[in-house]
Amino acid sequence: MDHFLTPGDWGLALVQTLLFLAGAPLLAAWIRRVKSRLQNRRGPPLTQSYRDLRKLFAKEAMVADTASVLFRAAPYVVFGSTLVAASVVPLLAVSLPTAAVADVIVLVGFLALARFFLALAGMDVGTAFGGMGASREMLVSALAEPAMLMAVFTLAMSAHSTNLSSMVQFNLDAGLVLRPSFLFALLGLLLVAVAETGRIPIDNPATHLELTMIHEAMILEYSGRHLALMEWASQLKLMLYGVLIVNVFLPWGIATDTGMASLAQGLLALVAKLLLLGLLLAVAETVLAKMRLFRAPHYLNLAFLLTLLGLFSHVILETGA
Amino acid sequence: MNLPLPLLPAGLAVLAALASAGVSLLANRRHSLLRLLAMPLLVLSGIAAVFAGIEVLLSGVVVATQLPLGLPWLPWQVRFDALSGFFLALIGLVTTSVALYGPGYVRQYEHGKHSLTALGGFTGLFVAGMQMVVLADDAFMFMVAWEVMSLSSYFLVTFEHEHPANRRAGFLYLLMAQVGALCILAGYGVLAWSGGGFTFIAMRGAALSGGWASVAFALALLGFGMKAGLVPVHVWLPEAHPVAPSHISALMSAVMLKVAVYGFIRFSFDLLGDVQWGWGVAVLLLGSISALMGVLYALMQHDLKRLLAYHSVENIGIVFIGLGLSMIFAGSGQPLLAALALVAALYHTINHAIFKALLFLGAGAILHAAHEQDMEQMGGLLKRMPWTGLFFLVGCISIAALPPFNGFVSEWLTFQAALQAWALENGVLRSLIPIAAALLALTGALAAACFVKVYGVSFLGRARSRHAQHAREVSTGMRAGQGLLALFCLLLGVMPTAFLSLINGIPTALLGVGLSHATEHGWLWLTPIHPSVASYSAPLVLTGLLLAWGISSLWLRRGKLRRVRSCEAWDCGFSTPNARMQYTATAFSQPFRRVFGLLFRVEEHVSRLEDGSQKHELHVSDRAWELLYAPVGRWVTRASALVGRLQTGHVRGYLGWTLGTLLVLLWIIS
Amino acid sequence: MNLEQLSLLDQAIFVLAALALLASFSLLAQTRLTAAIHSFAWQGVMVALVTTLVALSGIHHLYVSALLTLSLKSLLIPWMLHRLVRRLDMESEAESIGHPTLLVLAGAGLVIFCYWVALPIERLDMISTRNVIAVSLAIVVLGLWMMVARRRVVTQVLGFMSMENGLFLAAVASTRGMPLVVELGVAFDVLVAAILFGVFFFHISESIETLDVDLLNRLNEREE
Amino acid sequence: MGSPFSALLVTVFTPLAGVALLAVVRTLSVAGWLNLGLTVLEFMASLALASAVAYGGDLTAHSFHIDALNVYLVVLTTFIGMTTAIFSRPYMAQVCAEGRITRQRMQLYHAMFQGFQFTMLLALTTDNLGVLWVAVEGATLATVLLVSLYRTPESVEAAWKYFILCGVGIALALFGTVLVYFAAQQVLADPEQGLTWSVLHASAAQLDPTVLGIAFVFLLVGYGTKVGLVPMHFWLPDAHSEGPTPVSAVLSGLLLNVALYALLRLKMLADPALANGSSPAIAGHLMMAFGLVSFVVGSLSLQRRHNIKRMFSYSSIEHMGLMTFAFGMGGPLATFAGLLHMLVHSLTKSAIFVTVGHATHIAGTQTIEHIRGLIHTQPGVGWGLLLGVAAIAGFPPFGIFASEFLVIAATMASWPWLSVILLSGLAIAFAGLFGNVQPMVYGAAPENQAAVKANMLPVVVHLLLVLWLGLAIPALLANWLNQVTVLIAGEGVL
Repeated sequence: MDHFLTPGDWGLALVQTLLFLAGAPLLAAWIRRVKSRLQNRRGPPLTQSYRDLRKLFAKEAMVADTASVLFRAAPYVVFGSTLVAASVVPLLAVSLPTAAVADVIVLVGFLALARFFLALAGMDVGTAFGGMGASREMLVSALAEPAMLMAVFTLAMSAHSTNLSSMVQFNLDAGLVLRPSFLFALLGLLLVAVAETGRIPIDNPATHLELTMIHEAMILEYSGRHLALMEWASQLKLMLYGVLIVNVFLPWGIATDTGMASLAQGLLALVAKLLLLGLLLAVAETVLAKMRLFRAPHYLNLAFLLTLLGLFSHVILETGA
Repeated sequence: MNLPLPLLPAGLAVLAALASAGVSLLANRRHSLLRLLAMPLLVLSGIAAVFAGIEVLLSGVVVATQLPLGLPWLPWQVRFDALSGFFLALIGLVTTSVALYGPGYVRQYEHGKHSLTALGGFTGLFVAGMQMVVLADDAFMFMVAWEVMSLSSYFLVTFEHEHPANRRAGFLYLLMAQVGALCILAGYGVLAWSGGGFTFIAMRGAALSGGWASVAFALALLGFGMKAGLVPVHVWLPEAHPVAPSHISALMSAVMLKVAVYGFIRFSFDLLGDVQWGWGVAVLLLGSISALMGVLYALMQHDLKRLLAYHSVENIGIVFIGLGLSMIFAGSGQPLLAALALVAALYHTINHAIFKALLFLGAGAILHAAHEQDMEQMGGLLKRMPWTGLFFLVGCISIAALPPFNGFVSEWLTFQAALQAWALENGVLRSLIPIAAALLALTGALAAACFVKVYGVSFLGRARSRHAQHAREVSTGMRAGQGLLALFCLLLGVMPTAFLSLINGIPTALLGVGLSHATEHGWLWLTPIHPSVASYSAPLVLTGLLLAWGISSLWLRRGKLRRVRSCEAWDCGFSTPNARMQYTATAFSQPFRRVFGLLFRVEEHVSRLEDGSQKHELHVSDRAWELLYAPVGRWVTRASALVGRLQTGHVRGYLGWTLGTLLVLLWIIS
Repeated sequence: MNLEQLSLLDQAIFVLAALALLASFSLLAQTRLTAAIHSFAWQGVMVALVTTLVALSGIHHLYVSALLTLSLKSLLIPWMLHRLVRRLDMESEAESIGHPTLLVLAGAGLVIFCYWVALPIERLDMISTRNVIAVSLAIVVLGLWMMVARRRVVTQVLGFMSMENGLFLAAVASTRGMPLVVELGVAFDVLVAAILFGVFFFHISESIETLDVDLLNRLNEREE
Repeated sequence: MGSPFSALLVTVFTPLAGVALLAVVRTLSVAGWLNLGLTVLEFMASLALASAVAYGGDLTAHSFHIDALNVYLVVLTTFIGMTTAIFSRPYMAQVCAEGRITRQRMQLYHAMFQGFQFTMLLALTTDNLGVLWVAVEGATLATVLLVSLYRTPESVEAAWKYFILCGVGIALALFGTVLVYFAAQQVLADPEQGLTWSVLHASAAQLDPTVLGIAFVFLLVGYGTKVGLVPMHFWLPDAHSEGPTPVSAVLSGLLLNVALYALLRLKMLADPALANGSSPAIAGHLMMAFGLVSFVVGSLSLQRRHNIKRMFSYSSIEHMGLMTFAFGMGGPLATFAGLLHMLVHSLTKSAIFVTVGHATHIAGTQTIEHIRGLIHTQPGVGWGLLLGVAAIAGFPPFGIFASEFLVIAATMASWPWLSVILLSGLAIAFAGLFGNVQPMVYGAAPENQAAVKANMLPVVVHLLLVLWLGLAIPALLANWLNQVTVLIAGEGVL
């Protein structure tokens, strides 16, 4: 597969990864800002996330004396894995060498790896909250996994591929086709994304109410650059899901060649789509309340049901036989 | 007797294992014999087995011969082909590491009242039996080797027979092994009956009607499934595996179950021949159920070895999912996809063998160093046993199917196979298979959760008991055994293409088509169907991860940033946290218990003790018991009581029976 | 065929066989031990007579077996049993039988059954006295039936011995006697058996007071 | 021992001389050794006889008839007699020392042991059905006093039941024999030959089917009682459990075999005769039915027993049932399997009873619940019992697996659905055996248990032989069994 090794493509891949890094805090900040607007607050400026990160990076890291070496390694692992995951998602252009290196299932694998170490880090210090957070995080993700995979399957079965580039390409070539399966898959994937990125109604990134937090409970003991990495990683994850959804289901505008113009157009399209999605999410988070942990299964069952319907409608309606 | 080349090392392997058993006979006299001679012989046997297996896989030859043993008109037939080679290598690899690990571990028995002869002798027989099973080419030798394997492992399970639990486990194990063996025997009987002979050659030629083929298949599925530990005939497994000495548990869980998988593949793909897709559906369902139930039950355990045993059920389930897919594809005329699924199953087979052995050895190391098998008593071991901790982490990541280790690759291949369901004519199958795959995804995620729990509770946090506090790193040999396996976890995770091209001969032999296109784009790229469909480049993934980790850490730990201040845990500023405040394994799994509650029998009650403190009891047990096993037991007991009632003790009654029989027979004859 | 065509000898044999059958019926119904022993002795006499009668028709080794039968079945064994009964003072004892009539009726039924079984044998025409087979079979089965029905050790022995009588009768009447060596062996066995019975009476009466076999039921598999 | 016949005479009549000799020898130790010596002599003689027959072919003279079938059983009988004598010498000496039996009963024991051997060998070697009957009856008489040797109420009761049931059964067998004689006289030129098996076998086809049918029923019930076929088996557990252990060993290892042998010989007569009757294969079918019922009842009776020796006698019932089933099925494969099973079962079962003898001595009781942790008390006995049970339960590499494998194979070929019963029966039997034995062997030993002086040589030898047979059947034996198969089933397997 030599054509995957053209330096140009790799350069583009690198650029896209960097864009991810740069964009992730922005998206988070945007959502936060829109939310506060909706709550009639002014809210922090869009640059706030960057400031936070810079501040944290400058601070000295505190590590609990009970923590083991894993506690200090985890942030790098989590951040690195999430970053690599992000690097395989087509951001501006369709053709992406990294998409061939790791398809969508591997992407899920990367995120799982990050989550694995995040949860371990949560348990490492040996506090009650860390374990609680780890346990809940693993439960939620476990329940989200099948729905996620079902959605991926529905797409993959239409696109006959699990390679993200090919999937996007397929949807581009197909043009505007109304597939019930895609509708269901999209809805399901949205629910999953919300759960996976720890947003309301599953988790609340803003809370430190002991008994309600999941993600926060795991990174409770982190500080300084470690905390920064963890935060950054979760922002990356949020953006990753966003890009995944918008680029796979509504690929229009994404660059099909590596010309500057089309790349720029792709960037514009992406920003527009992401802003829209962020807006949606913010609205949702404003109108919804966080659920009890044991309502989460129902929520995720709904997601699974949707994706399952997506699959069925694919099998029954779209291919017949 | 002159053996063709690949058979030579194979024979050497078997002989070395037997020799190890032989020298152990004297181990009760000289205790060190076990460490100094028996175990090295096992290492030799293992290495020879690996060599033989790789030899036959590379050369692609099929060698056969006869041994002057067995029945007069049916000498033991030995046949060594790619499939046998693969499994022999697998056995050898695990045996080697176990035997490296063994000497350090068995030291603790040298001053007990246990018979080292029994330990060493039956270990050798066990290994030899397993090796002979994969070499057998007729039903008689197969059954003999098979039962030798079961019987010797039974003696190993009951090795520490003072505990009633171990005796019960051993009995249950042997009973189910026997029942399974009888089913297998019946299956072979059906084949031999139509094939005219108990040699596998004759059976391959058997022309069975579809019905009888299905009967034979069902018998084989039951028999081999019982040994492999498929739900619902798995109940012996979580009882028997944990109570054996840990290196034996490793052998049983990692290798013996695989021998059952071998038997199943040999029987259904090789001997039965033309596979029906209906069988595949059955296998797929059983596999999915086993995978899910296995991992759920595992989540509920807090005894480390028991938990690992339940994970064997899960992984066997995954293997059978692959096999089921392969059968479905093969049965509906998609040999290429069938080959893909089969390879995925085989890949997971060897992966599970390696990381499960690694984990059991790790558990053994903990047991050896901290004398604890209950996770609630562990904690903070990573600081005290860094090497074991590292290797165990590798095992956890692998079994949780996370990149870049081996467990992920096989699950990825299984998913890829499942994703090709669209190629099937039958719409029901097209929608059934993805659901099975979704279950597989759920299983994987739950496994990850389970091993977060395992590693977090046992190796991280604070020590929960004095034992755990004073644990010390284990001996070099024991570390070497684990290290070898950990290394292979990584290798198989990074070098799938090499491995695939190595075992390519198996699908070629069984299904007629190879999987060469999966590796034709160079060692870097794994493309199971076609580059445009899916591709995975493990080496690049590893590089990417290392780059990301490396760069980020280098960049952030430069200069004064490197410093970290050590302080007390914050914990939201509550009172100083202590070991008792940590999340326990039971607490960790509580949400899962609640969400999946109806699948277990959960008995939970809180009782207040007289000193005012409260006592919380929790029992989570298999539903399989009251649904399947209790009734059978009751039936047999009732029947035997009925028969016992005949023996009244009245001689006149007995005479009456005689008279009655006589009259009835006379009436019949006239 | 009908009786007239037969020689007096054979007719006599038939009469004696019938009497032997009668003897086993009386054994079956007889409640008092001594009387039972007597009827057993008489049965032995019948068998011995039949043997001699057959021997008259030129099979000389049968004289020996006739002698054996007489001495064993009608003298020695009854005498031993008498002695034992007296030793264990049970002469006056009478065993209570539940339903004597039923017992006898069942016996009659058995006789008919035996006849039905023996019919095909008698069809093959060979020797005149083959009809006796049915009778002897009946005696054997009645002996067994007696052992089932009666509870006393002694009565069981009697039943056993009358079975032997039936066998002798069958051998003699249907096949003109077995080869001598066999006859001797059988007789020897019967003798030893009789002695052993004697031994056992004492052991049993030592272990359990009475000689009621229904009390010999320690060894059983009933789950209490 | 020049001519085979003299070897035969030595084999058969040494024990008879032994009876006379041991009846007079007063000193017990001498008697014990003498008994052993005699059995060794018998074994040697039987080997000589075997080799003579193997090379010289069948031997029929003076109403003795030796062919492959019975010479193989003769060797087996003398061999097990010898090993049992090896075991019984110290064992019975200890019993006597404990004062459980008197000196003259010891004398009786030794004499009757030889007497039993004599009747067994006579029954095996004779050519005359009448003598066969006499010998089998004699075997009952010889052993009945041995069963009641301890004179406990239980043993007396057991002996009485044994005596009565087998006596009645044998009486019925005699009636059957008479009928055979009767039928023979219709066809044979010389009526005196009417009980000579070899003659009858030659002209079996002309015998009248109906008579033979009825005769076979009587013989089946009669000899079947001694084989221990359900429902005539009730004497067997009692006799085995109450008699001294060596007696249990020979009863299980030899007597049942000989009775089955008699049944087999008569089936060989009945089959050709019945072939031209209304129901040709009735004899075989009856045997199959009895065998299967006994097999199932035996395996069910193995569950949750309380007396260890009773349990193993039930296992004997089970295995005899299996053999009867195999022989009833006929056909070369089944017959070969039955013969092999006879061999391995006798070896294993007698070995087990020897071990059980030691175990009961160690624990001082036969109650399973009170025998615990044998492996700790005396590893030799514990492992012996465990491995013996593994062998009898049909685990490879022990020989019983081979024969059961063949039986199942034969069943699969001709009666596929019956194999379901066989397989489940085997599983149930296994569950019973191990469920009872494992607690006795494993776990902690009660303090009152003490190791005893046990001579495990017979056990080791037997188990090694069984192991060997399971791994590879030596060509000599294979050909031998094949000859027998040819003799019985008309065609061989090799």
